[in-house]
Amino acid sequence: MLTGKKGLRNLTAVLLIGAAFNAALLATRLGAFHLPGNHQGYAPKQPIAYSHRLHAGELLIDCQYCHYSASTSRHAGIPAASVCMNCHKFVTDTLGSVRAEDEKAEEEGRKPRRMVSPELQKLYDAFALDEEMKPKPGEQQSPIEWIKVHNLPDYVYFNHSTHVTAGVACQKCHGAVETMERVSQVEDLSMGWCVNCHRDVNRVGLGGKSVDASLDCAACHY
Amino acid sequence: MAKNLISRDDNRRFLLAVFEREEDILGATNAARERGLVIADVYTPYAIHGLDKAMGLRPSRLPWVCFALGLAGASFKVWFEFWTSATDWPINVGGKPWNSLPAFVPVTFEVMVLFAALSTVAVFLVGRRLLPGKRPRLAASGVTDNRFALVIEETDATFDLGEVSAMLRSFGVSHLEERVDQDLL
Amino acid sequence: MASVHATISEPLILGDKSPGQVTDDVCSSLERGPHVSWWIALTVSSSMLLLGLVAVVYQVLTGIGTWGLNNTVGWAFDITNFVFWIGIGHAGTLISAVLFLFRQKWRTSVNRAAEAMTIIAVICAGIYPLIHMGRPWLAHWMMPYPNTRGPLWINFRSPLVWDFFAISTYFTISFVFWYLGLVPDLATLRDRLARGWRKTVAGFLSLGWNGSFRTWFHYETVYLLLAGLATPLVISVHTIVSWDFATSVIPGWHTTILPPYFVAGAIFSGMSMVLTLMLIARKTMRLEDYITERHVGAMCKLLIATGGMVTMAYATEFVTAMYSNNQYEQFAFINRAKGPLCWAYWIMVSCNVLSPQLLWFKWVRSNMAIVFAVTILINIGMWFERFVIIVTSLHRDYLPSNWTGYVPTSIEIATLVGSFGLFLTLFLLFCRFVPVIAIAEVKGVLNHGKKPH
Amino acid sequence: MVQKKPKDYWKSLQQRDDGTIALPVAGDEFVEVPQDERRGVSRRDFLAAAGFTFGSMALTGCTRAPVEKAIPYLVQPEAIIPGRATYYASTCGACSAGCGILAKNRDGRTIKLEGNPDHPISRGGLCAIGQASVLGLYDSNRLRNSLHKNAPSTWAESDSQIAARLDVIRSNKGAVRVLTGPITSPTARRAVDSFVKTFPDAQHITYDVLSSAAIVQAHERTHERRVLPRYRFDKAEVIVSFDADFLGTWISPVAFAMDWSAGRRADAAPDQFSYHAQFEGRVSVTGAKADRRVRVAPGEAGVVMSHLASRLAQRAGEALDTTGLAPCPIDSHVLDDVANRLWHARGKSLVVCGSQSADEQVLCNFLNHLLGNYGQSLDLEDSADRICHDDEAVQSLIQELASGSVAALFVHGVNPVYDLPNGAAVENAISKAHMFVSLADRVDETSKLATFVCPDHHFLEAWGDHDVGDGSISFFQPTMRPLHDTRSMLESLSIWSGKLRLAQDLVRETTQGRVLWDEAIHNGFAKATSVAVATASFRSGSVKAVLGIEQVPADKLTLVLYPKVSMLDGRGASNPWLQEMPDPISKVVWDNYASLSEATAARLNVGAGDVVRIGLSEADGAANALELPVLIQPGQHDQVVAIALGYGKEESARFAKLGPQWIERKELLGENGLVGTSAAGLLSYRDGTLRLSGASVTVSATRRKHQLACTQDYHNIEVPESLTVLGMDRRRPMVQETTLAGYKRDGKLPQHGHGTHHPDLGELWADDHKYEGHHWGMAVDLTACTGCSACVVACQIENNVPVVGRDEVQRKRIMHWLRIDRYYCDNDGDVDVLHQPMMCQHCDHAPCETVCPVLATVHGEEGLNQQAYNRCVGTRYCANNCPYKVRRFNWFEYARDDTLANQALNPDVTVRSRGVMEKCSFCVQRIEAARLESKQQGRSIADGDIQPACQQSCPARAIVFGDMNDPESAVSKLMARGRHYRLLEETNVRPSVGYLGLVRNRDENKDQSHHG
Repeated sequence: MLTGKKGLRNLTAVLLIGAAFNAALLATRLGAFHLPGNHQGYAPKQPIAYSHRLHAGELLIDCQYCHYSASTSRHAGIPAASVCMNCHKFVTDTLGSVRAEDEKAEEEGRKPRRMVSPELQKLYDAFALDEEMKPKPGEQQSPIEWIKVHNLPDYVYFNHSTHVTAGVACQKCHGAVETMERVSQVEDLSMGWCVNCHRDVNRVGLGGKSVDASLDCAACHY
Repeated sequence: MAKNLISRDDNRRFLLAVFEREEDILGATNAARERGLVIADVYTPYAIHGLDKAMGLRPSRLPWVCFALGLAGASFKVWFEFWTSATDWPINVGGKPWNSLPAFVPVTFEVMVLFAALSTVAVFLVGRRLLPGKRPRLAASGVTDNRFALVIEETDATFDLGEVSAMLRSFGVSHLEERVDQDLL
Repeated sequence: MASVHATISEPLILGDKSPGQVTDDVCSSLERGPHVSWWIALTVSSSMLLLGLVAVVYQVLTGIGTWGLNNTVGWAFDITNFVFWIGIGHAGTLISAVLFLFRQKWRTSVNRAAEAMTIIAVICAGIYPLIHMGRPWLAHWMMPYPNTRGPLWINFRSPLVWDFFAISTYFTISFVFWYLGLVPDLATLRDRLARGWRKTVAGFLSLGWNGSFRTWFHYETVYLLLAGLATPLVISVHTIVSWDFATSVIPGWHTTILPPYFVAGAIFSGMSMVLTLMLIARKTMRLEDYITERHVGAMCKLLIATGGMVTMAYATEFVTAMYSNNQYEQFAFINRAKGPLCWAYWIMVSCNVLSPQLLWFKWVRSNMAIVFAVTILINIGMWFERFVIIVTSLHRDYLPSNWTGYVPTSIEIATLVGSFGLFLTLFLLFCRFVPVIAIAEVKGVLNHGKKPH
Repeated sequence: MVQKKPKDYWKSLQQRDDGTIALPVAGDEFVEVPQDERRGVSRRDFLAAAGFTFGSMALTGCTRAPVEKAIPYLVQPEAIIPGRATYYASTCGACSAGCGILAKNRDGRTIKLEGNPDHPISRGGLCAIGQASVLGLYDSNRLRNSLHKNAPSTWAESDSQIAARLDVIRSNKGAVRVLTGPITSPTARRAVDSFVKTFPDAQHITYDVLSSAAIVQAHERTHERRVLPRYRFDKAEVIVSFDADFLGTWISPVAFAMDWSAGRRADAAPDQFSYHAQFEGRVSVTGAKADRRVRVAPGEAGVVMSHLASRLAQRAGEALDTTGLAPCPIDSHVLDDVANRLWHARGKSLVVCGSQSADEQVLCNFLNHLLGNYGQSLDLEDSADRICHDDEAVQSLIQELASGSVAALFVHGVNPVYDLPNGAAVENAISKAHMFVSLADRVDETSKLATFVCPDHHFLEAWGDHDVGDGSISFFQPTMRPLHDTRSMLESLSIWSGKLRLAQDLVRETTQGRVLWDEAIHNGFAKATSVAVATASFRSGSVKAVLGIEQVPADKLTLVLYPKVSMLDGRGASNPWLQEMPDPISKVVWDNYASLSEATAARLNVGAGDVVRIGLSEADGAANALELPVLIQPGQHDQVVAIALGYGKEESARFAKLGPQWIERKELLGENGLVGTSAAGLLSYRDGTLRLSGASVTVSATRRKHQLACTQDYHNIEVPESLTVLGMDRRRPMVQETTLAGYKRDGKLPQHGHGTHHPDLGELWADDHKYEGHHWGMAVDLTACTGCSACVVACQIENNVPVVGRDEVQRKRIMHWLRIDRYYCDNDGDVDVLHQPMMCQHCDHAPCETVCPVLATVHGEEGLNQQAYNRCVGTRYCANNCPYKVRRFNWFEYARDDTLANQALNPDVTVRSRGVMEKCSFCVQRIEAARLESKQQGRSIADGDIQPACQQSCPARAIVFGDMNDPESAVSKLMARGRHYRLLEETNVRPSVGYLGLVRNRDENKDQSHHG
């Protein structure tokens, strides 16, 4: 007869725990609900292992040197291969390997060969250039197909130039790209995230000056 | 509310009387209470009117639970609606004011009813230990069909079995039985 | 005292039954293998359901365009059916709750079936708001839950949100109410049976009920409380449904009379549906002793009363419109009676206003065939009432350039058929597996074993 | 996105590395077709089928979008900033009017045409056909390379073969014939001439079905000058038009509409409001706007003009021999009235005539001469070298061809097999040509017969010029790199003449030394020559009255073939935007039809949608008989049956699968497998010229029916009499109109209907939502609006509005955000036609917003009624609750399978998916763009910075958008006017769109009689 009572209590307990567990599960599910196109931590492999850490981090090249249209256009712009060539017409490999080759050549008493790193080779292949940086006859130039990392859903209108001119730092949305070997999506780029930022800057201003970041739906959705 | 008259120590004795007719159980219960006998419980297939008085039960306090929780639900909802519409993100909807209280009433009402009803039922079920799959202990066969059972606790030596049985017989008891420490609830 | 009432008036249950007999009568019909007619009925209804299912799936996969709607008439069959089924549902709550509060003991024979009907009807109704959405897979956006859209909640000013809360609450409460009433009967069922799956299920669901009067005592209180809550609820639900229209700006919708009008209409249609089902159950399940002519008579009187209210509402609408001296209002109502969809209007009037008048005569009330026919007519009429309110108001509103017509497509009709299929299927299952009569409550109103005062 | 583009498109771009505009070598990340959440659709459907809510939430969370690539340029061009549009000034080649355009090029794709505000002709307006012509670029029917015997060929191949054959022809003096449409380009003229000169026996023949040749001929007779006068409707105080649809299709409608509306300013002094009388048989948009419309059958027009002429001649003291003149077919008081008004406005009036009969045109000239209008409201300062279309030449060419004596036939810009009557004979004749070279850009009825098809560029890809006539030249420049392997007609001809000259050079050469090239190309036009002001004297001798009325037998009707605003001669037939543009008068889409007056239809015992058989009375009639559904046209002459040209083109067969496919769908195409039926068979030659109207035809009922797809079910502004009660106002106050006299007197509009009688409406929550910043609003002037529907198409292009097809329109599900409501209204016996542009009114107390459960449509800080498509769940409650019914629902996933046509989508506007609501957004993308620009320039948005697509394209300048908070803004000023009203004001929804009442130049009593 005691068992009867105990069984009863156990049952109650089980039911309560179950309910709590389901609630928790539900909560996490709701939390995990993504808008389409929201992929935090997305870090695809790029056709050329371009390192932002090296270029933006160490060499301190300004973001907008390559992403030239960020301040003037809706799109930040993926740099044309010609932009890379501004430097890489001359810089074809790491300083280390070039020096090594020079020494080696000196020992062997020959002219040092031009060293080309495998990644940069892909760039030159895109232009169909030979070792002497001359176009290879009869070869088709082919553009570099980068993989887009930060994708907003198509029903969201985002304009880089508005934000750049307003003084929003690139890192605010893209994270510390200058520290990344391969770029990954840091923020979740969800609507809530955008809206909260807009409210914050309306409250505290941006870079000292007050801004008017619209909270209208039609600021982004049309 | 769910006070259990039967304490859990052993060697307690009960008298179980089974009746066939509604009027008999009513009469017997009345008589038993008048004699100051301790009525453990009565088992009936349906709610017999007047039996609560016969047993001398105090009115249920469930209405208070119902009221309190209904109120709680309503006030939560009205706050929530105000918070979402006027505080968290005030959006101009058809030129209506941020705090459109009249428009919040219907949902508030529904939520109040929901809270009140569900909580009352929950409290009742838990209170009366009515839970899915629980194995019932029947005082006597047919108490959920057509028979009525009166269970009297034999409290102390002053309890005169013969006299009580005689009284019960006068109400046309169909079956009389003594039980020891019957777990009835 | 109840017993007094029972003795001085003619008995509610015929043939001075004992509790035992009641149990036998009700439960035996469940334990008996289903009658062949039941199988036939089930086949028919479930194939109707299947048809509806196919239609809905096709519609959801292809688009709302598979319905006959257009830019002007955005709602038609969908919301008509929704309101219709909700209305049906209301009678159940009314009988079980309101009549309980009024101590109408005759209700005991019918309330179980009525409540079941409520639940089933609300299920049928609930499907429509869901499938009428352009993107039903996003229906959960109607709920205020934390999400990645940040502080974007829902619009508590929208009658559709009110609807959402009203309907879900209504369903929950009705279900709890129904189940609570079922518990003692399940116990009875459980204790009758020696073994078998019925016993197991009944045993699990009967919550260990053992007939303790202490439990009965609180049970009665809870039941009373629920009845007390359900009564305003049932009124609020249809009021809110009516606000879907009353709060709009469309002539014919935008009118303050709608809430009482809708509630009356709901009770009217619900009652007639209950009666329809009762008459069927009475015949097929041999429950003449429980559902007596007296019950039928009482229901008929209710029909006359509520029918009167509805008639009143129809008349009032016209007076208000004519008195308004607003050309749009006036036109909206003339257009109902004389416009391109006037046939719907006149079906509505003849079914809802004229046919109930038959019930004034006692010989009609005691002729089950005629009563049955009348209830069917009322069911049809009340469906058209909603159709008239929704479609004829929409199809010709302010700008003549927007005036269009409306023709349902095969998909819509199939969906309507399907919802009746669902309703009947579920009701048939109910009749088979659940005591259709509230055993414990009926026992309470027996004269048997009561001391004649 | 990127991978959605057809590969061949990009290959063809790669192959070309020359060209004038820097373009992506291999496309770039920004050449995006907006897709909404279309990627998820299949997933959605699965979920939908599987069951809803939480399952979907969980799954949506887990799904990943497919990899998106970002393909940048290889070499960055200077001119282009990805994501920013470039505008190129050019000229519209959709018709021969030559309006100026600014072509919006976004990331290498031309996606929108806007009117060029500085252009001498169009001054900023652009008609529907012009707007829609951008889709012609991405027309998948266009040829992607040259053809030889209908098999793909290379240019080198075709050229060598053609050249070889031409050499032979040159040597043995074979006959070479060049058949073209009207050529308004000096360079093209030079090219053709020099090409023709290279042959011993060569001729250049032109024709134009919608020719205004008669006018030129008439002036040759009356002024000895081959000119097309320049009409100045803004200078005319009295305008009398004999069947000239100058606001719709006649010569240069955009320019005329602009002048005409400029001359009708109700709020200025009354003398600035012209009186416009229209004599016509059918109902044209011009007639719809007229202050007085007089029904005159084509056969009677000449006599009416003669009567008018004799009346005026008497006063002017000039002679006109009217002996034997038939009695005036119309009420002579009307004619007296018109004559009086004309006479009192001598030198400030204008008479125009749309007839193709030179005699009638001569009468028209005579009238203008009598009134001294030459040099005033119309002048002969025409620098253009007008070809006189000689239809006889065309006929003789066909005979010549049939005889098989033509060695080489070159056809450009025309489709004779389709255009000309008796197409079978023409086809047969053409196929007899030894070599037939077509320069058509597609395979059509004619070019399918060609030995070689050498496709010309689309005009947006080509260099060219257009002689405006006032001495200035309007230039075409490529607005994007040619999509396909096509070649400019100029270059083709030069190659076949022996030496390749680049089109650019040829064009430049034409105006060498006369214009500053760079400036000219930048502006799109330039003043090239000053026109010789030689006001030729009028030769009265040339005038003779048209005496007799062409009697039509009792069992016959007079045929009126007319160019439809959206189709003209059929050049719009392969353009879904134009096919789905409702006709301004009949509101019918995707079909042509036989318009009959109510009385005539009753007489023939046919109703709307009944198919009738129409045959010419001539012998060949039977052959050319055609069958068309009937449309009952109020206000049409009882003697007339009117049919639109331009339908039943073979290429319209492509629309077979357009629109949603589902079990109850009805076919889009007619029984002939085409859209509509060609009426070319009913064209007739009369005294040598091809006539659109005047022929008498038999009309007989058939048993069949053909339901027309009309965007409007009910057509009257008054509710049916049967549905009214005593004292109830039948007229709905949607379009409020008054007469000039009445308006001058009261300075306000007469009240219509109880609807508008209401106390001043207060605001319950006045302080809750103030619009401190801008408060956008729009004013629509119903007096100016001609219903031409340019705005409708402009809106559709700008906002990616889907084309839904005939069946959906029939189900009243057209998607146009901006529609033009058309009402008929009885005007003692006659019928008035009222037009009212209707778009989202952006109510400040928007009923739609309150009822949306999920906050998908809410109000913006600047008074915009916003619609967030991606939030919408599609309950349609908002649409139900919209008093204007301007909301549009995506009933289906409206297909966008034509990936080439998708190139024309506006990347700044979301493409809506199935199940969501959409509507006019006041072109919010343009507002946001302007805001951004002003922010970056650190200034505030100035009035006029923002022009919605509709306003931009409106030739009559009827739509004005602006900030209602700025009292100085144009829109505020308009809203301050006496005839300003807001629709359904009494519902207190507070619309942000206002209407300026329709004012007609009529006298008071008329006013009373029809609003009483």
